Amino acid sequence: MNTASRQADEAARARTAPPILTVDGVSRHFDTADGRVDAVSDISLSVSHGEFVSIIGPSGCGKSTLFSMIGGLLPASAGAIRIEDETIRGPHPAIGMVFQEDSTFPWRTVIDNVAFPLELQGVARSERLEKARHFIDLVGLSGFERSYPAQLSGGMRQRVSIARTLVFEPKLLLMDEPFAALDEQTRLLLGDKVSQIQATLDQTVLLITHNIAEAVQLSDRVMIMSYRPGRNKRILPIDLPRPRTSEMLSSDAFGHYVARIWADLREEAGRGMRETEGVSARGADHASS
Amino acid sequence: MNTASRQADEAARARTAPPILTVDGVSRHFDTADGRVDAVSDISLSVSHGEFVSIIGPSGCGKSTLFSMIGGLLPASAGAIRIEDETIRGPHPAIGMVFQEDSTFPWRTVIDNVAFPLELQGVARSERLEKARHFIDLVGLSGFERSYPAQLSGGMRQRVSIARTLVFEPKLLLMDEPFAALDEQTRLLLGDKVSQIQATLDQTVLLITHNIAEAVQLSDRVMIMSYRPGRNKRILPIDLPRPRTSEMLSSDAFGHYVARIWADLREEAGRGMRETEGVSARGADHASS
Amino acid sequence: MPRPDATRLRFGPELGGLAVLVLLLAIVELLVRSALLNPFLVPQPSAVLLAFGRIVAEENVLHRFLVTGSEAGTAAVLVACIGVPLGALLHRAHLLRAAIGSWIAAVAAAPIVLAYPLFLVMFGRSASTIIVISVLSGLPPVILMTTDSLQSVRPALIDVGKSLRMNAWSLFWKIMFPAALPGIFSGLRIGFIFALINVVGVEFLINFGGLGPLINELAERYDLPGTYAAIGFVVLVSIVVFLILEALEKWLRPGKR
Amino acid sequence: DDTLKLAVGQRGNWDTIVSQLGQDAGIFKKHGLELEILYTQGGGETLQAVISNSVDIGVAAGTIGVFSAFQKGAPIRIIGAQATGAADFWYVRADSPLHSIKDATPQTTIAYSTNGSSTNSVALGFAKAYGLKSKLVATGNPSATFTQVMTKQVDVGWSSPPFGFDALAQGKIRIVAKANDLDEIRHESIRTLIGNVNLLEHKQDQLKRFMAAYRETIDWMYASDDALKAYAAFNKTDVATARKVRDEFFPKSLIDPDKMAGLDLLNKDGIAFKTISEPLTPQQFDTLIQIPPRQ
Amino acid sequence: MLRILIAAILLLIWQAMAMSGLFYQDVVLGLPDIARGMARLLLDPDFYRNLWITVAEILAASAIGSLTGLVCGMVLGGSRILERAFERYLYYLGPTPKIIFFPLMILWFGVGPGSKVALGALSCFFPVALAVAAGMREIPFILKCVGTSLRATPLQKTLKIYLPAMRGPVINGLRMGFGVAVIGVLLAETKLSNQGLGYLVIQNYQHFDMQAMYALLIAIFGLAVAANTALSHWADPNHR
Ligand SMILES: Nc1ncnc2c1ncn2[C@@H]1O[C@H](COP(=O)(O)OP(=O)(O)OP(=O)(O)O)[C@@H](O)[C@H]1O
Ligand SMILES: Nc1ncnc2c1ncn2[C@@H]1O[C@H](COP(=O)(O)OP(=O)(O)OP(=O)(O)O)[C@@H](O)[C@H]1O
Ligand SMILES: [Mg+2]
Ligand SMILES: [Mg+2]
Repeated sequence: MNTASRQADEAARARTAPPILTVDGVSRHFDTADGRVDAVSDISLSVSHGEFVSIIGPSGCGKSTLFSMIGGLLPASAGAIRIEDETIRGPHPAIGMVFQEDSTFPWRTVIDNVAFPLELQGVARSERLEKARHFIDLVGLSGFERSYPAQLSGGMRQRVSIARTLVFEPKLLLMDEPFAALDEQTRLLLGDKVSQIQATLDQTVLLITHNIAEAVQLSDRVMIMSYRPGRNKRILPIDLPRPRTSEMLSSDAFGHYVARIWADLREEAGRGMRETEGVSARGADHASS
Repeated sequence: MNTASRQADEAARARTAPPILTVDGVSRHFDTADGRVDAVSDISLSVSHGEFVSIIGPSGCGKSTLFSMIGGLLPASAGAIRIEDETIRGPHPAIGMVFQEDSTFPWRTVIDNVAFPLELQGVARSERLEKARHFIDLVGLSGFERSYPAQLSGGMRQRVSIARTLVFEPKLLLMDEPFAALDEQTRLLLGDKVSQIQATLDQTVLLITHNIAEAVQLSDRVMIMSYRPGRNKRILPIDLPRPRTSEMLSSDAFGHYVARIWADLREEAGRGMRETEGVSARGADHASS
Repeated sequence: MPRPDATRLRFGPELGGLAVLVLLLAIVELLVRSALLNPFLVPQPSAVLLAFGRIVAEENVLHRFLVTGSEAGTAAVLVACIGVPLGALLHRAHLLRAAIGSWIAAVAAAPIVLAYPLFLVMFGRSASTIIVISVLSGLPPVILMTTDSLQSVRPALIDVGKSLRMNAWSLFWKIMFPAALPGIFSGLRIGFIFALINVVGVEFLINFGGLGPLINELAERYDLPGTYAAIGFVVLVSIVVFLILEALEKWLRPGKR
Repeated sequence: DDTLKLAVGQRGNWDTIVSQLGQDAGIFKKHGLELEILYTQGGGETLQAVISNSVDIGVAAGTIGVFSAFQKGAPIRIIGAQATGAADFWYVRADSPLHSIKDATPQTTIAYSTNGSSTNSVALGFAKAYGLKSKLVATGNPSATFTQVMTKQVDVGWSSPPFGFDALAQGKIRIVAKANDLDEIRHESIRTLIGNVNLLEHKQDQLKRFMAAYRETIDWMYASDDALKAYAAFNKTDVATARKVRDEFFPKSLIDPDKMAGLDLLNKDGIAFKTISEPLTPQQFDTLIQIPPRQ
Repeated sequence: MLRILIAAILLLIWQAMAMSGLFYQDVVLGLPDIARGMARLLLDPDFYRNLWITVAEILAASAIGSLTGLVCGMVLGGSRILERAFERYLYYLGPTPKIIFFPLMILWFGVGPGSKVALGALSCFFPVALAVAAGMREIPFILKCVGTSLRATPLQKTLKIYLPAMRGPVINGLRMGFGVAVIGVLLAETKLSNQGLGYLVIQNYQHFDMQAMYALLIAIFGLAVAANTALSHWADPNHR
């Protein structure tokens, strides 16, 4: 399938499948002691059912801000976000979020962590444990049900977070740099796993990352953001066969996409790095976290 | 210059320049509550003056252990490490270390951080400040002399660490994943900077990393380590013209090396990941830190 | 960074510490016997050891131990049951915190026990005086640490709760509180220490209650070994409280390393 | 001048104030002595201060406590009686139904300071002498006791002059018994002056001069009103109260240091309160009691 | 503003309690009485003489206790073996009220300021030692590595790395240590002395002079709080 026909196909799909998520001209600014910071500016994006979309951009470009707004944790300053025509005003039940930082509960075992959302929904104990066990298995952690997060490695903890989000079967999975804390090899192998799961569950995923290889490896489309204020610089469809595995990393086609995104990002990253050096303590701090 | 002639050149160089660092059949094991862990097993390596050598390997393969042994912070269980024929028994004055984690002193300003080694050596105040200022400039942090680390981003802090190590002009610069905490874009741009500095100062560098692109971008030779116990799996000379810039990332030759290393590593990382899932809390914990 | 390993030594250090302690006591014993240390000021450790049995048999120490223990227990329970909710309240009510947060820190610094005559005249020479003073001294650290640790619950954990659309009540009980428990426990540990110091201290000062007056009485009788043995029982109370707290923490914070 | 260090329990009582008044009136100075007076909160601390030789002389150490320490070999000696009989009195709130301690019922609570103290013996003495079945409770020092009486926590409180005299004058409380009502108390030297062996061996001369000045002060205290004025000023009360304290509660014999009285009774008390394991023998008393004779 | 309001309400409640007659009125004094006592105290030169004595004792006690605690804490915190061997004993003795050792202190250090300073120092030692030991363990291992790799001498490491890295916990420990040193010294003064604020308190109590006692307690609390506030101000990392 060539690029043109693939894009046509995409377009057709977008027409038939109504978008599950629509981000419509969303902006967000913060008022800080040093003045107004424009974090996100006029972003529009729509994601259809079953799609895997990545958002990539340099540190501090507003990715997490956008993520929080879609998740309903932060109101937008302008614009609207819709889940299947319903404008969101707070956390929406159809959305599951996986956070950038470790967000497992250290006082709960793996299985109790994963079963937590079901506990809130009042699902009966035996049922929720069974379900949790299923998802623990899915992320490859069988045998660790009774371990506490402190007894796991960072990668394993992130998998617990993912299982905890998958367990209540959200229609839309939002992930904010879920693998940022991991080393490259582990990250790519976990990426494989997420790819498999997505295919199995027919899930819609919006992944935030700053890892180019990861974005290319996993996505149907990649949205590249500019440095602050975060704008939509380009949306790039990734026309690679599926299933994709980490082997593909050394193929030429893969290299082509990486180079393409890298060219876009270098400009922004360079801009960001220079600017970071000039920002106040607070901003720099945030950017580094 | 073709690969063959380049390798001949390398070999000639190794013959003429005596090695500044010789690692000779070094092993290290740890006795833990759960039994003996072989972290590093029978590693040999020699680095000549002016060379840039990278060590790459999956998480937990013993890179930091090797780093600590060369730095004299941890005694080897077997084998010997020599700096220009002198067997080391503790930290050697010719070695400068840059650590994996943020190691800046939060209670000191940038300039006082950088001047710290000179302070220990009893260098006069005006002289050490002048020298510190020079190296702060070299890593591109002029203007931040009076800032505290908390007011800087992660990337800037790592540059402070690097300047602090360069300031006492060690013959051999050891770096343990100095950019691991940074995002990909910043990391590659900092790599450019280190490359420039190395050329300027004619420094010998041993860099530990798990980032393939970084290793290829910066090194004359890359040593690939196997998963635990860490052994020398392969030493790969990187025959790319210098100076190397981040533009090269998308060239075919570059892709060739990346693919080559990736093939080696995939095997090891897969092995590591499977094994990590089986290890005790303690070991996994450590691997994640 | 790999660290040098010390886990090889299973119980070596503990036994070594105990050995050093025993050795020190033996040295004291020798010094006292050879009168290099004034035997009228320092009793022989062996005599103290024997005195343990004697004061248990003659001075009703077990009962006194229970009296002091129950005072300490009551004070500890009150400190926990008042301090933690108050800390939580202060965390929620920003206005109140701004108003009286620094006052609580100030009370923490005031030597309340010095006002014991005042409490004595208000509450009489009774267990309530002892408990009130102890509770007042133990409260501030608990309140402050509770507020602090609720304040510094990692935002990511709270975000999880919000994204799961938890209401304020369950967010508090299922996330904020367990996440803050480690900090709350450090506060409790300090608070209990202060409360305990005050329980026995005030007993000793006002000569009322369990072990405190016994120390007075034995000292008054010039029964040196007995006095030291009684002090030993006070240390035992500290150990018991310390161990109970540790067990409690293990139970409430299963994931603790 | 030579300096002597004193540890004194109960600041401001007529019996414990002797050295203070003598010092202020210049009587000790006349004998070439300078006193440094420290106040303690009880006999235990006084005793320890003397045993450790941190002070030369202890004033108002409980006699049976001294016996106990001596029996265990502590380097102390009795250098004088300090109180023979006691001035302590027992009182009730003005609205109490009791008129005398003899009216006490089994429900009545009667205060004493601490276990093994002289007030404890006295309270036990009342119970024995009048056949009372009342409950005895330890209430601590006079001010703590006073509050407990006024707040009805105990029925009969104890006090030591002059504490409580203003309340007496205002009619808030009534006296129902005095320690000296009891014969065995009146003839028992319940508190002593003690000195470290070191004092007796190396400062014999100072000790003699101290005792001489001490006796002279007592004579002066009963001879004129000067001492009453000094006492009133020290305690921030008036001369009338001071006079009442001296004349109604402290016969001169009470604070006479020359003779240790009631040694047998004291031996018995000591055993009853477990401070001594067996009675002190006459030989032991000869060693223990070394009162410098009057010149 | 709110603070003043709350303070006013608290004072009013106290006054109401004093006037209600529910409490024994000689003990729960009204505000005017307390104010009178305060004025009397502040005009009394005797108060200042005793104040300086107590302050000097507290300073000496804190200095001795803090220094020994600091050294001990650093030694314990610096070695896992010593920590496992001895730290538990510190935890056991920590909550033991030090006042029960006062008789010993008299025996060893006499009846003068020596025994008060000793008791204060003993009280101060434990919280400082425990806090420093914990602080020592919380120094990021990496910072110690930097020192080792630069071949810093033990003294250089202590002065230039350990102490500044532990600033927060050390100052918190010192604060707690100071607080208990104050208590230790004052309580010792109530037990056996002829000078100092503790002595004044107990004298006033024995005379049932509640006015003076309230005034003294308020003065002591005020001073302790002021000293502690100054210390915490100094501990604030934003205030170098
Ligand atoms: N609460 C806030 N107050 C002020 N500024 C904020 C706030 N939150 C974010 N910002 C600023 O908004 C910008 C975008 O932040 P954001 O966290 O969304 O970036 P990011 O793309 O997620 O970065 P990273 O890749 O480092 O996670 C940053 O410059 C940050 O300093
Ligand atoms: N002090 C120690 N005690 C016991 N095991 C240790 C110790 N230090 C390291 N190890 C083990 O040795 C192995 C190698 O650890 P090391 O830190 O050298 O790995 P690494 O290659 O640097 O990993 P990473 O890429 O995650 O930094 C790991 O399995 C680790 O668990
Ligand atoms: Mg982010
Ligand atoms: Mg490492």
